[in-house]
Amino acid sequence: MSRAIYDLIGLSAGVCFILALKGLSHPRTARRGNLIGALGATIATLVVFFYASEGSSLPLNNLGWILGAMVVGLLIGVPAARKVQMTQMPQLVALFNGVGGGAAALVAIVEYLKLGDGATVAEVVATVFTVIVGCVSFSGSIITFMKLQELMTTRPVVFPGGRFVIAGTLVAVLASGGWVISALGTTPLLVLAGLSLLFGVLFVLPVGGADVPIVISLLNAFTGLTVAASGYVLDSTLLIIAGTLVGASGTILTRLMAEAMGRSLFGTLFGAFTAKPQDVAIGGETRTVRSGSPDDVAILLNYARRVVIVPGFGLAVAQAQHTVRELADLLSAKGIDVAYGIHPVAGRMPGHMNVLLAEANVPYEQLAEMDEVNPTFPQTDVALIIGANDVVNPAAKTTPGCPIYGMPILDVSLAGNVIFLKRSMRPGFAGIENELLYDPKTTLLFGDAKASLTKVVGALKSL
Amino acid sequence: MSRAIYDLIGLSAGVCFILALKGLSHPRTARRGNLIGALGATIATLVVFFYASEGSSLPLNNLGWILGAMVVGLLIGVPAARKVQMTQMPQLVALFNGVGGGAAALVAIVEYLKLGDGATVAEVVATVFTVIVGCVSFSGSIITFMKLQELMTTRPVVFPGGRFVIAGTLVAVLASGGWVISALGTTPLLVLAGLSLLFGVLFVLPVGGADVPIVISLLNAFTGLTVAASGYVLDSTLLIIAGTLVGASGTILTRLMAEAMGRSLFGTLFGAFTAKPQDVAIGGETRTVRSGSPDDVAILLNYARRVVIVPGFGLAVAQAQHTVRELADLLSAKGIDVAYGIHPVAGRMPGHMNVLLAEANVPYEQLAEMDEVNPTFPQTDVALIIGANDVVNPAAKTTPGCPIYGMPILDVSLAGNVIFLKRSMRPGFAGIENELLYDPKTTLLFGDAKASLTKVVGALKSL
Amino acid sequence: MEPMAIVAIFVLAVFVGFEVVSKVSSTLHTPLMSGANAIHGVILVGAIIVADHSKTNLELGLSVAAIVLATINMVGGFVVTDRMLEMFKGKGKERAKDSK
Amino acid sequence: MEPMAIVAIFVLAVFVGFEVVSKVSSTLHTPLMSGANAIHGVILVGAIIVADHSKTNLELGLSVAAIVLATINMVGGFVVTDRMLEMFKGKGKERAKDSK
Ligand SMILES: NC(=O)c1ccc[n+]([C@@H]2O[C@H](COP(=O)([O-])OP(=O)(O)OC[C@H]3O[C@@H](n4cnc5c(N)ncnc54)[C@H](OP(=O)(O)O)[C@@H]3O)[C@@H](O)[C@H]2O)c1
Ligand SMILES: NC(=O)c1ccc[n+]([C@@H]2O[C@H](COP(=O)([O-])OP(=O)(O)OC[C@H]3O[C@@H](n4cnc5c(N)ncnc54)[C@H](OP(=O)(O)O)[C@@H]3O)[C@@H](O)[C@H]2O)c1
Repeated sequence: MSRAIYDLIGLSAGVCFILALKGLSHPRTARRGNLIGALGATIATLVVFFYASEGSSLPLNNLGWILGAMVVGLLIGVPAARKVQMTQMPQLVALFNGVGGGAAALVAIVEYLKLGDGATVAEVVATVFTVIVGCVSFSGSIITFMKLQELMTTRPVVFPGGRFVIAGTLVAVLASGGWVISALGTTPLLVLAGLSLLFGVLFVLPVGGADVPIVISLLNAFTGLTVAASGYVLDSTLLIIAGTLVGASGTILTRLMAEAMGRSLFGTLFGAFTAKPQDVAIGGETRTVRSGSPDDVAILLNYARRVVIVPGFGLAVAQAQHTVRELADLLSAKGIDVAYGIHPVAGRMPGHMNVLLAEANVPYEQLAEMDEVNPTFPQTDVALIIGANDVVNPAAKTTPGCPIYGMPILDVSLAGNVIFLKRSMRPGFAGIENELLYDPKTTLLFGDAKASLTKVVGALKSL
Repeated sequence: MSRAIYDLIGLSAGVCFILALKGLSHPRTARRGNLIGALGATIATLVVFFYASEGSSLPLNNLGWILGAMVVGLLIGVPAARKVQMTQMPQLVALFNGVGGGAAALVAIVEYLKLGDGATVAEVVATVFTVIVGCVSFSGSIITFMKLQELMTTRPVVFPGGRFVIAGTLVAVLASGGWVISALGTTPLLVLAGLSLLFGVLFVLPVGGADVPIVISLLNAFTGLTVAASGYVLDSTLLIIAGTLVGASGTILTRLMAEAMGRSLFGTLFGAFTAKPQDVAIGGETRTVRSGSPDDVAILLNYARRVVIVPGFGLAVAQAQHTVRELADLLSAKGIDVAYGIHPVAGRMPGHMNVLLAEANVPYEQLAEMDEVNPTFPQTDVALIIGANDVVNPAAKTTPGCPIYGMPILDVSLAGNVIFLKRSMRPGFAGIENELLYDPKTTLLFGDAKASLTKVVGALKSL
Repeated sequence: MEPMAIVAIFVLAVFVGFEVVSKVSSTLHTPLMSGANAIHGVILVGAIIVADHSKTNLELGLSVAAIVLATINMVGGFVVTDRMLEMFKGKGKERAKDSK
Repeated sequence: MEPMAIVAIFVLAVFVGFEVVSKVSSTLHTPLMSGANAIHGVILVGAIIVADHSKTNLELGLSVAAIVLATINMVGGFVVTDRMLEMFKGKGKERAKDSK
């Protein structure tokens, strides 16, 4: 295949990627967009097998190894993507992003090993950039994965003097980058890779749970940039375009996500350098709460004129979406006005609640976004909070310095009655107490959300 | 200046153009966007004077001629742009577009004269493309200018067999293009240019008045593409980027404009090939109309609860925007609900009415777009139509084949009373009768819009 | 420049052009058209280049004509666009708020 | 390819990337991130190229590892994105109408 044809096919794959991102930005075309992206990736992958680059010939060298490695990748990636539960998708995305960053770093390392004296400074710099950012993306993503999978604490990990350690590591990374550029060699490269991996870990550790998705998105954009840099070294227009697209759109997306969560991007990014250990009192709580029975809840609901259901992560854990719909239908049938108040970051990924409730065929008109539903709480008789916590926690307004401070919340406390369905007094994702649980107008119904809801539905029917 | 720096500066000018288009797409940033575009153009123009291209040296050859020509251009362009009246801007834009196309064609012709045997086929093809499209854009824009300036009829000019003549000319253009490519020479080039100019004229003649802005926008996109092609021949990344940007955004804009006017782009474009002479009966009308005095109009308005003012081209001609505002304020003060119904193509350019009423500081909340205002006409007591005609002409719904058929209109006939302020029974821009003038619920107040409005205001005050 | 690079630049610029204006409100159609029109006046750069390279009087004459026309297109275009947009001045902020 | 062309391609691709996603609704943040994530799995192409060029066992070993990781990234990414979006199925039309 001639270079021109190879390049044109590569460009058409790049166009597929543009159309994919475009499609993914609109609900109606999102799925098609993803398929177009997959098509582009398939085209791009197939075409390399038919083009003999300079100093090489067809079939590719090490073809067996290449195909074998791809099969291994398929056998790992596809089942993982297929079997994962809805609630665990965010960490899977983090993991996939990490391995992508790792792959880019490895490609750069191999390229580096082969760079002779003929290499231009720009090429060496691009290689070093890829190694650093790829490694940071790899180790950072692993940490985010562990946080989301709750293999480690989701709270910010900060230790005294931590920010000096982080800043010091960054300086060391940059210094060894300079070393690699000035003195080509394997040892400096290994040092660089090691330091970069360390920096990735230190960079993500101080990030609080709620900021994790933002960091995943940022690392995703980083990985895109490394792919673009690899494209420069490997002289591949496709990689340059694809990588830059992901880098640019990822940056915007990171900003949008930070806005939706009411976080400052700057604070999230440089939190690592400024974070100080915080004392948030947890445990040792002796105040009393009012817990109720399913019958109490059913009565409250039965005499309401307007009920707002606030779903959260616990709804997803309990897989109670169908039961909640049953309850809502029952209430509607009694002439009660029912709406779902959807917080943009309820659950563990943006859109989590929408996806979940869509699965149960909840009528779209009943889903109200935060800005729509907040003004209606004063006219609401009951706010029924199912497995949500952080998204209704008034600490976001009242406690400067707490991890969710500044995030807009659903103002359920303005409703006549507040009902929480949760299993215990344990805090939510951000790991902070919720004062609202102790509010006199709050009723708690302990237990798994699905079981509790089923009981409430039963009680309502027998009223 | 080294080539790299020259190119980088050129690229930054290209970025300015992108930011300019981006800015121009939003009301708040539009003016700044235009200034950024002007900045980019200034940078791009200055930098050529400091870069000696291959086989040339600084200062540029013919520098005196170059600067002199630029001064002449400035002396023509700036005063024209400064002095033109608001109502004549569309034709000025058409003219500017035309001269741009002409410039591109001339550049291509000069390049062509210099192309030796070393020229690649792609270069020759690009040159021929630029000559053709540049000439079409030039002569086509001149015709649109004449139509808008009413130097010639605004109605479609069609003659029997016209479409065969047009199709024949197009074939001849393409054939002589092939001739130029196969046999480099001046004669074929002149033939090509002449035929292209002719084709531009024939292409635009059959376009009906209402479609003229769409055609200007299309020719604008064409000129952009010729600039991109010139950039290819002249090896200028800046021209490629700038030209392609204008070509692409112009194409989208053309489609958006066509949509806003309810026209099919295809019909507009290929109308030339399919248009048949139409018989639309004009004149010889003997039906009676009901014309009223300013007092009659004032009384109708005084007892209305809701009045919708529909401004049109005549309001711009009469410069009655301040008077209409006075009237509206007077009515509002009497507790009457007043809104302006703005048709997207009222006037002679999109946004014409918004611009005009903004000048008179009409409160923005009172301006209602067509989709908003149409459902309210049944609850409207008086529709006051000031110098508008086509945009309220029911023929757009009832008379298939008439020039505005299919265009969405303001449904003023659903209002309780319809008042027309116009000078005569003459039709509007599209040149077709308006049945609504003969409707029993219509009152006509003849005279210049400003004079009539002043009288109505006086009458209202003395009621 | 390599043909492949040119094709890539062309394709990307098409996407940028499409995306950048695809949400414009109808009020701004005319200023946007007029601004885009001014931008293609940058053919002036091309006209200056061919004038620099001109060897014969014919070439020079045509180039000079091209410079005059291109300057009119460019300068006149930006000035007229600015005049149109001047009308929106003061109303700008309200409109922006409203269109969000 | 010429450095200048690369810079131009880079700059234009940045604009395309910015523009294309700038209006996305928060519901789609995660699928979009996941889809973009799958797209950078195209580093697989780079991994295959370096595997082809590998001369030493070290190089080959690293390349093979890169291929495995890149394949996981790419294939897994598209599959998981599709699964997320599957949930929107059926609701798609209403949502689209509503978001207009
Ligand atoms: N949406 C995103 O993009 C995203 C991504 C990452 C992180 N986050 C963060 O995640 C949090 C989301 O807030 P949220 O209010 O939805 O969730 P949350 O604050 O994590 O609270 C979830 C609550 O559900 C309860 N729960 C868990 N399993 C349950 C079950 N089976 N039945 C009943 N209740 C159960 C838990 O209490 P018990 O243990 O007592 O039952 C917990 O209080 C925010 O901090 C947000 O920033 C969001
Ligand atoms: N907006 C655009 O982008 C654009 C561009 C080009 C063409 N067009 C076309 O222009 C037309 C616009 O519709 P329109 O309803 O606004 O205008 P119109 O159909 O052209 O009607 C204008 C009316 O104003 C009256 N008029 C003129 N001068 C007047 C004055 N001094 N005082 C009072 N009345 C006066 C005329 O009647 P008398 O002569 O009897 O007074 C005429 O009937 C459409 O066909 C549209 O497609 C629009």
